[in-house]
Amino acid sequence: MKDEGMESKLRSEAKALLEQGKVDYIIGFEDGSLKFTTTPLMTSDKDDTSRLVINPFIVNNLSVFLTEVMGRVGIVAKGCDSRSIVSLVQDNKVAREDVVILGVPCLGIIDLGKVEELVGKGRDEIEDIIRDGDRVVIMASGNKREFPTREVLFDNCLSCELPTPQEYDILLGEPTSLADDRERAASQKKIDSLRDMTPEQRWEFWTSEFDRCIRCYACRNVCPACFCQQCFVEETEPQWLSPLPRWQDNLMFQVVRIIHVAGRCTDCGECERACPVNIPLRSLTRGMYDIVDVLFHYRAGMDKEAPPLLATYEATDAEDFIR
Amino acid sequence: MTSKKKINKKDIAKLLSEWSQEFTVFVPWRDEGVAKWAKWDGKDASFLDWYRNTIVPPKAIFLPPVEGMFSFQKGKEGYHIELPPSDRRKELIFGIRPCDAKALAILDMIFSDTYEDPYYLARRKNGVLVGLGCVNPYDSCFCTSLGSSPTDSTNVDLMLTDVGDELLVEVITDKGKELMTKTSLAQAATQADEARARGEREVAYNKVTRQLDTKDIEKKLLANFDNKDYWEKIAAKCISCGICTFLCPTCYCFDINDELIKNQGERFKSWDSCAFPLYTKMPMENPRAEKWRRLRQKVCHKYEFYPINFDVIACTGCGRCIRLCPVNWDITQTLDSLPTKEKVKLEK
Amino acid sequence: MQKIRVGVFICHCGSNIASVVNVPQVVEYSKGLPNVVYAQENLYTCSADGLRSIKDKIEEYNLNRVVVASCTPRTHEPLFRDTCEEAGLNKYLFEFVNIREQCSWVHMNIKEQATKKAKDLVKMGVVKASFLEPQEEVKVPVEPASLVIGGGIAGMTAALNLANQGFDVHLVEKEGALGGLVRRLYRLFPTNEDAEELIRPIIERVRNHKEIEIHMPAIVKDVSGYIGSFDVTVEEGNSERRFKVGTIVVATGAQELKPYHGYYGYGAMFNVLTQLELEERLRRGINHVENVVMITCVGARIPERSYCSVFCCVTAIKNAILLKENTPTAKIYVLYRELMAYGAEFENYYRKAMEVGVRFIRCGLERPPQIIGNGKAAGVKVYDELFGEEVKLPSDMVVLTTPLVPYLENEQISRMLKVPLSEDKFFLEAHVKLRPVEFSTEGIYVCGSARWPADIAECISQAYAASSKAAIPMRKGFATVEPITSFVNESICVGCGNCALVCPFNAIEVQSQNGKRVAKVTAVKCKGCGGCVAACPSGAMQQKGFTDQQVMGMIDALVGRGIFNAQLRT
Amino acid sequence: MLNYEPKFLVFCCNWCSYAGADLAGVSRLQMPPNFLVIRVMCSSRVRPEWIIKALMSGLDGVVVLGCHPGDCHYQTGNYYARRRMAITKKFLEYMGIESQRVQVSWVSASEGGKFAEVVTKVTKEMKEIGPNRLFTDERRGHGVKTT
Repeated sequence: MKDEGMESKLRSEAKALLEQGKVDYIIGFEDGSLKFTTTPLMTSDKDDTSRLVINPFIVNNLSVFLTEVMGRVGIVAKGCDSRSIVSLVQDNKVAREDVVILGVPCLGIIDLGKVEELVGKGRDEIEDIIRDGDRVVIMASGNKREFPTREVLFDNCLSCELPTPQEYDILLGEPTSLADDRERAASQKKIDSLRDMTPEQRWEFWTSEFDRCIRCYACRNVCPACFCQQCFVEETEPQWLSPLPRWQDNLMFQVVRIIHVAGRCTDCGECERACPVNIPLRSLTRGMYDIVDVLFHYRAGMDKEAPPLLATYEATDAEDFIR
Repeated sequence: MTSKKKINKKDIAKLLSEWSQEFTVFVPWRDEGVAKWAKWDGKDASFLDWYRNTIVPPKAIFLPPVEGMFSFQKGKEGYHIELPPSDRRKELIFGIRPCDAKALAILDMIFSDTYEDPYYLARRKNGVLVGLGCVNPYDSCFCTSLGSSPTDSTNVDLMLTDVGDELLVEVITDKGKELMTKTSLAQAATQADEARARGEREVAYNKVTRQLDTKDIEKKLLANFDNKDYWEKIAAKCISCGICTFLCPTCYCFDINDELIKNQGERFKSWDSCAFPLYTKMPMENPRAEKWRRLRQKVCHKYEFYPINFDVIACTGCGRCIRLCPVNWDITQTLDSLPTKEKVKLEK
Repeated sequence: MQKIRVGVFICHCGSNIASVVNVPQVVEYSKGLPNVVYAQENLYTCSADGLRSIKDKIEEYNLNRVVVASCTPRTHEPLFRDTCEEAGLNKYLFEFVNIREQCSWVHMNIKEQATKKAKDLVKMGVVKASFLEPQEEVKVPVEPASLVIGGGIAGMTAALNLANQGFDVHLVEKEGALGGLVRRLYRLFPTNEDAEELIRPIIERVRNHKEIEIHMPAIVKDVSGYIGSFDVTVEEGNSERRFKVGTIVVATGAQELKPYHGYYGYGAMFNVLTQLELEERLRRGINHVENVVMITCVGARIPERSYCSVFCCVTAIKNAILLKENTPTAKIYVLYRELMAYGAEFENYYRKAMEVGVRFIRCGLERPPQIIGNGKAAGVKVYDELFGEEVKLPSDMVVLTTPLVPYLENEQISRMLKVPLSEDKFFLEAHVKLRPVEFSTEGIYVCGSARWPADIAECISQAYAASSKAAIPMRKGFATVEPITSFVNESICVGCGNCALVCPFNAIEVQSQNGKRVAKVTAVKCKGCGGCVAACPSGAMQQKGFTDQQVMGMIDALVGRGIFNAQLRT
Repeated sequence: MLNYEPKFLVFCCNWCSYAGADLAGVSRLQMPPNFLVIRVMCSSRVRPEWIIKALMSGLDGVVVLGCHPGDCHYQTGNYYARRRMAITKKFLEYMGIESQRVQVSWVSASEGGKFAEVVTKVTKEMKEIGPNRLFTDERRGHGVKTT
């Protein structure tokens, strides 16, 4: 189930980086405490590098930790994560020279929610998940079932524009290819259905989704683009939003958050994955991502020299919305 | 013959209908795939097929995420305060898991300690808990390490155990006894039923594989309280979100806010979390500005302060914090890795 | 914290406001607003009486915030601020509410709704005032040197006035000679004195003045900075000169409109010329001309150029008289649409023209004069509106009276100095009546035809006005920067530097401080656009006088929430 | 909804649009009274949060007015405003908020007529779409569905 080649390369490279004093920390993944999970590993101890793993369950965007650690860091980054790092460099939150990017050419991350739904079993009731190219075999209650891999990958992986990091120092494997059109279409299903709705229906949809929100802020806290020390939602003079978890405030919190991360959001999908109450946040973030792309031909985290989206302009920027 | 009763699973909808005459019945419900507690819709009892436990714990019924405390209005003679109507409906929680029932018992201690919280206690007083033993605990569950079990009936009024097509009914409290008088659907259980129930209990108990050694845990924590290195290390991957606290069945922290519109206002209580830096923010400084201090607070609150002050660990092993954590931070791992006395380094 | 005590003054503005808005009602309403301890109405708040009432009430009621609801802050804010200051109140504790331009004047027929709106506006103003903080103005030293752009009559007059007061003057002229348009004129109305006689001594004085440095031919390539210290780059031939000045006078003038080919025969018929071309011919000496037709408002007061260039009629009158003097037998017709000969002097001049035999024929835009001829204008057909018949006039010469039009360079200068142009592309001063030769941007002034077509007398008086205004800060030695600058809450600044990127004035720098990157604002450089505030993702940047709290307070007030908050604040 | 009387904010930059609004007044151009002007120094000062707060608070819409491109008193402010407003407006539309509720226009100091025209048209449009969905009275005391 593991990618042995990449994993052993990662372990030796990470160890060497620490040994040679090139980095103070390694941020990577180790096996999690539950089946089919991984957990972030942050260490300065070279012996810990033997615990580093690479597998289809390395969900987290580890760049969120870059703004916390001091010193130089070696970080494991999938394509989307590497874009977040670039975006942080653009915003001066990370100095490129302080980061050694251990790039993971990514084949997509498995969405356990989709797996659970496909086999009708909980994650912990599943015996094994084996990915073999574009097929995936799932063993549950002694039954073996096979599905196309695309059916178990996260939506954002299906439309990934950069599976292999463009910005890296060490690439841990052979570059992987882009998602095909069919996969891309599948990833847009939720968004397309939203676009087909009338404004009233869309509004209804979102208000009911955000009625569930408990304001745990996991979406914000897993997001590398949310790098503020104090979030606007915590401001009291003026108080932008009520801290009470009610749909208007919940929804508007997310709307403002997404406006704030416009041009920084790399569609890594972490907000949606972290949400404990299944709010389809990626349908919102991707909506903004597409707006930014269409209006300004700008995709976050692609060019570390570029100024942040809203700190620059073109005289020829779109004017069609101006009356 | 035994004094115990049983109810056929097919009759559950009928049973709930009967109880609905007097109670507002809450059952596990799936809202866009999110299991939570909701008012029973009057027909659907299919939760028996899928329900393992809810994501949002039943504490949300007694301690809602948002609750109006009172409204107030400024008049010429100062403020006029109006309390919400006190006649609360009676609520029946059908299918509460032993871990969550135990959590409510723990919350009772807090809300009836030096300050008696009228909002919470009124609901608890009128509420009835019908427990349902687990047959399929999660790999993240560890209730057995905390003196409980997947079929523990201690903290409910009525306990149900799955024995195949039927649910075995045990009356635990007077409230439960009274509840059974309101239905004629129950039949007498047989010795075989009881034997089967015992067997199911044992099977369920053994399915809980996660273990935590809680012996002297409060002392170990106390010894490590100032061990900054340790806390920093275990907090490194924490993202300071509110999932583990909001969705913890024993976390009860709340915030109070006034909402003002025109000359009227309303005071609200809403869930708060010690994971947020804002929680302890004061005008000049924040004693828990760093996340390791906040995480330490969370762990110590449950495993140190509670045992010392209330003689019980404020964790029931429901495993939600482990299952739902976006970075798989695992409290059992944390506690297992507590340094022993000799290794403790003190915070400077 | 001191309790907030707001005083509200609602202006009738004679009947301008009071005829629409029920002022007494608004006053009563204001009294019920939070923090308001006093409210009154004034017939004219800006009158001596009105201003005195503000001062008196500040003292009597111990007011610490003042709200005036009247006209527009763009004109009267400085006046009321100064009044507050005279009464010992920090002048930035004053808030202006516009209930005239944006209320009574635009809702004249819906009085009830206008009154309701005025109440809303006053409420917003009161809440904003409650959130205002006292501010200190930043003083900046002013370089005792001035840049005068344009070496025509206006520019030279301004330069001389400043130089005579001892200030260094950099005079930039784009052409190879000083004198501008006047240099090309023959004689001047209404005295008929020689233009040369007027301009030559002025040029001489400018050239010989030791305080004036002439850059010629040269253009101003770049200006940066702010009042007191503008950094100027002048391109003179192949070299660039850089210097610092405290103030700038724009005196770039304007040019005579050259009609396009064929317009009234111009360019297609050799004997059709403009007034300026005629002047040049007159200066060289002109032979006997028997039949002359002059047409006024050629290319002016038409849909695409609707303004009146003011003095061209008198120019036509003057040249008609000169031609008549040159050829007493000449038949001279002036075809006019309306005749602009204002004031007793010009009126007499007009009468004199009629006395010497110049004939005036009124025509209209619907049936404009037609030039007859091929290669040469042989005659002009015109519909005489007074007689109601078409007449045909013979012509040896047709003179087109065209308006002054702005130079194309105005656009570039406007962008460079960040000063506005009018719709007609002339420079637009801060206010036609109240701040006529100043721009809204501090330290930059305008005079002459750059501002609007002006005759020589006007150019000179405007030049004195503009240069006198420019002399004020230079004589004082300092200017004050309005404290609407941005400032940083360093504790929540994340050092991303987005603010610095959007600042057009390089006023923000991200610096390392105790191992943390934070933005620092140089207040003197900040012009208070507030762009950095909106660009700041974390809310660390704020703008004095336009804080989020103030703006949100206004919104809350409108929907009835902030009222309470403002109360709690006291 | 034509008898509905909306209330909306107009953020005007000090140098162009506020002056344009003043000019509309000086020219006695008559317009509906449903708008309230808030003066800012530059359109680039307008934060998307203001717009959202206004809509949440129960106002029916927000109009942001600035100088024409190239005419900004601060050279480039309106270019930044244009980007910021573009994403804000488009995203709110994507959420299901009517596009008429957030409007952006350029009004110069000499365009009193355009100011009147924009305000009049926006008023008409907001009457047509009726009250703002984002604000409802259920907001007060409304809990989550669990309870």
